Order: sequence, then structure tokens, then C-alpha cells
Amino acid sequence: MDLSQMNAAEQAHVSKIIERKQMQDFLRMYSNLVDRCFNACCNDFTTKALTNKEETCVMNCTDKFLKHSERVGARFAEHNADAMGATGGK
Amino acid sequence: MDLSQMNAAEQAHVSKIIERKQMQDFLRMYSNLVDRCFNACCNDFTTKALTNKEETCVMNCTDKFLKHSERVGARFAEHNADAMGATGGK
Amino acid sequence: MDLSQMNAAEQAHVSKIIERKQMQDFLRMYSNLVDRCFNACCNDFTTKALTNKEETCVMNCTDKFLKHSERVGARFAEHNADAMGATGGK
Amino acid sequence: MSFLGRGPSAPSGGINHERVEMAVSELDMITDIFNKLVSSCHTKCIATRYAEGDLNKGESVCIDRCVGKFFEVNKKVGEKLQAMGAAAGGSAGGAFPSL
Amino acid sequence: MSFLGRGPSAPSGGINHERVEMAVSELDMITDIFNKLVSSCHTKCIATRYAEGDLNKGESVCIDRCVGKFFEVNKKVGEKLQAMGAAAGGSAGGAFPSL
Amino acid sequence: MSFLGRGPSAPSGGINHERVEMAVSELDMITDIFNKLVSSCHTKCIATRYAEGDLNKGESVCIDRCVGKFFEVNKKVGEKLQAMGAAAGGSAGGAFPSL
Repeated sequence: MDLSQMNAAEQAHVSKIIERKQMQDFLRMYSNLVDRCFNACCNDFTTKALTNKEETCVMNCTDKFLKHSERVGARFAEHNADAMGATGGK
Repeated sequence: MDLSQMNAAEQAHVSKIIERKQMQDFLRMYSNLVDRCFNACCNDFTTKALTNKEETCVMNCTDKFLKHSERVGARFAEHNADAMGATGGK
Repeated sequence: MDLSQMNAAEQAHVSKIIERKQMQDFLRMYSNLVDRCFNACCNDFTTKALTNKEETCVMNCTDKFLKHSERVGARFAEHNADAMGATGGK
Repeated sequence: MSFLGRGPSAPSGGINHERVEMAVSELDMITDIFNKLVSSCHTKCIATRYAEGDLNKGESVCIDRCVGKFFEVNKKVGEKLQAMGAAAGGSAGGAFPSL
Repeated sequence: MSFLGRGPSAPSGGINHERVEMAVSELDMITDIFNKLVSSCHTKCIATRYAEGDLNKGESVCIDRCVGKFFEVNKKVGEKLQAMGAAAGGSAGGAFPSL
Repeated sequence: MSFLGRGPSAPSGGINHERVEMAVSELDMITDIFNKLVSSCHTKCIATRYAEGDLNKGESVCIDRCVGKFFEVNKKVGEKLQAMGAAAGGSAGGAFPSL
């Protein structure tokens, strides 16, 4: 986001809103992650407790999802920077 | 949720927010229910009006979804209480 | 929506909220459209750039989605008007 | 589509925030329902090969019926919930966990 | 389920807006998790033929285990994120783009 | 990615709430797009057996191309909407019901 056209009061206000939204985004990411890995790894309800196989799957799923998000985020930032450059920084 | 660490003004404020959110949650549950049962029961668009078979399906779907939600809610509350207890009520 | 039971101040306030929500709805529609057409049209990641076939698919998908939304909107408005009429305009 | 009742009191000058909130909640739900309808009827009626940009005859008829049946389902579900005393403002039969 | 820590200071009279916001964020997340749980267990446990409106024995047992396993997964994922120093307030290891 | 135009007037001291709202709306949309991108590329590129926790070579290349093509699609759709006069602020060709 380009905040450079805002005055100081506006920038401070927007920064505070962004901070709050980042917390909410983190929480949403968290619940998406739980839901995604649960759905991918737990399909047998003949057992009550998580099996070893399911647990390993959940750990790998979590790991992979975070690495995936990180990589998408890095590419996203690059493309975004390109797009900003192409329109003269606006 | 544990509101015990809040003062009276904060508790009143949060209660009001919770009340409003419960209304919104109800409305969202309602539209999810309509969408879910429509998707599961209506797949034939050679007829204009709802067939008897589709209507029966929608009624059962509604019934079952509410019973499902109720059961999930009961288990959720139990597990939540356990989790709270395990961390010393915080 | 029936705003007729509101006073002028309330109507003005709600109108402003509606205006803001329409902007947000447009933006959400836009991101849904991009996501939907990307998912339907891009399934080959052995090439780096969008192929001609993928591009044509995306253009048709966009076109068709807008026409679809427009038609659903028109029918929605009619049924809504019927439903309002049936309950005495409330 | 008046899903929610209106507040009873009607102050003449200022803003009744509860009434405005009700209206906004109703608006949000209608938008939500409309978006779900667009998405569901797209899945049910639109071929995803996208060989052309126009709606063909079959797709157009399917959309009209899809919206019609969706409204019928909406009505049936609403009546059932109301009959269960679970409509607007009531508890959804314990469907939500106490928080 | 106390996902978020509480604010340390406790003013006696007015409203600590940060603390209220934390509580509301926590409430939103619990609601979000609950809705996902309802949806996931419905997909995993409920037959979509809808021949009857009651939960049968198999569906009921499946729901109980589904919720139980979901909580176990929630715990495992939470512990892993915490171990990675990515828990509440920290940066998610660069998972989000800088805006 | 400047989807929305900026407000023209620039007051020096106070807060221009419309401009702040525009910025927040833009932020919300970018977050929304990013979340959809993460989800779509996950579906397209990541095997769900989860035999290991690292991204393999094939998955990494797929992710890079997935993001690239997504941006191309975003650009094409944006240009098309703009050409249709439906971009930011305009009516989406009657795509939304009047409420």
C-alpha cells in the first residue's frame, strides 16, 4: 500500500487499523490451517484418538502450508512491486 | 469466553457486542442452511417448481443440519470446558 | 429493503452505509471473479506465461460470469418484489 | 424479503441505532444470500469449458429456474425455523455453543 | 480455549479498548472455528441423501469423534505454531506479504 | 497494485475519513486476493498426502508459476472490467440487485 499521499494523522490512523487487521488475519490463517489439515488428514472415525499416521500428516501439513504461504507471499510481493513500478509508483 | 478479568463497564460493553454478533451468526447460519440444503436437494432444473421429493429432502436436510449443529455445539462446549480447566481457568 | 419506516436522519445514515457496502461488494465480486476464472482456466503450470487458450477462457469466463450475475440479479429482484408484495409491502 | 421485524418505537429526530443496526444486518444477509445464490446457480447451470462468453439458451433457462427454486427453498426453511420457534432473536435450539 | 493472552493492566473505571478488542477478536475466532467444525464434520459424517431428519447412530458417533479429533488437531497445530514463535502477535514467519 | 483511485483533496491537519476508508477497502481487497491466491495455488500445486513437511522442487516451481499466472489473470480481468466501464465506483452492469 502507498500511504505517501496521506498526512501524518491519516498515516497513524491507518497504521493502527493495519495492525489490528494483521492480528485478525493471523487468527483467520490459524483457523484455516487447522481446518485444512484436519480435512486432509482425518478421514477415519472408527478410532477415537488421533492415530500416529494422522498426527504425522497434520505436522507435515502445517509445515508445508506455512512454507507454501511464505513462498506465495514472497512472489506476491515481487509481482506487486512490479505492478506498482509499471504504473509510476501509484 | 472468560470475562472475569474485566471490569463492569467492559463486561457490559462486550455483552452488547456478543448479543449483536449472535444475531449476525444466526443470520449467517440461516443463509448457510438454505444454501446447503438447496445444493444437496435441488439438482434437476427441467421442472420449474420444487418437486415433492425435493421438498422432503429440504425438510430433512434442515432438520438434520440443526440436530448436527446442536450435537457439535454440545461436544464443542465440553472440549472447550476441558481445555479451560487444563490451563487453570484462563 | 424498506426504509420507509425510518426518519430522515436514519435514512441518510443507512444510505451512506449502503454506499460503502456497495463499494466493498464490488471489490469482493472482483476478487471472486479473478479467483473463479483463474481456477477454471489455468490448470497447466508447465508453462510460465498465460497461453492463448487460457487467455480466451479467462475472457469468456469473465463475460459469462457478469452476464450470469446480471440475470440472477434480475430474477432475484423480481422474486424479492413478489415476496414483499405477499407480506403487504413490509 | 423482510426477514427481520422492525423495532417498535419510532423517535422523530435522532437516530435509533438499534433500528439502523437491524437494517444493516438485514442488508448484510440479503447480500450474503445473493452471493451464495450467484455461486450455487453458477455451479449448477454454467459449463466451465468457456467456449463462448454469452449465456446459451439452456443456461439461461436453468438460471431462471435455479433462482426460483432457491426462493422456494428459502421460504420452506424460513417457515420451518419459525415453526421451531428458532426465528430471529430466538435461540437456535442450542445450535450455537455458549461462549 | 484461551488462544490469546490478556492485557496486563486493569483500569478500574473506564473501558480498556485494547482489551475489549482482544476479547472480540477471540470471540470472532472461536465462532469462525466453530462454523468450520460444523461444516467439516457435516461433510465427513452426514449422508446427503436426506432420507430422514434424525441423526442415526453411525452419524452421531462420527460427530462425537470428529469434534474430538478436531480439538486434538487444533492443539497440535497451536503447539507447533507456538514452538515456531509464530503465535499470537508474532510474525507468521513471513507468511503474509508486507502491504 | 493500485486498484482504486485516491481522493483528490488533501487536507493538511485532520483525518479525511473517506480517504482512510478507501485505503482500508483497498487493504481488505488485497488481503482477500492474497488469501484466495494461497488457497488456489495450494489446491493446484500441493499434494495432500503430506509425506513430508518441505516443499519439493516440483511444488516450488508450480507455486511460482501459479502466482505469476494469477497476476496475469488479475490484470486481464481488471482491464476487461475497466473497458466495460464497470471499474471502481461504477455500477457492475446491473450485476447486483437493487436493495
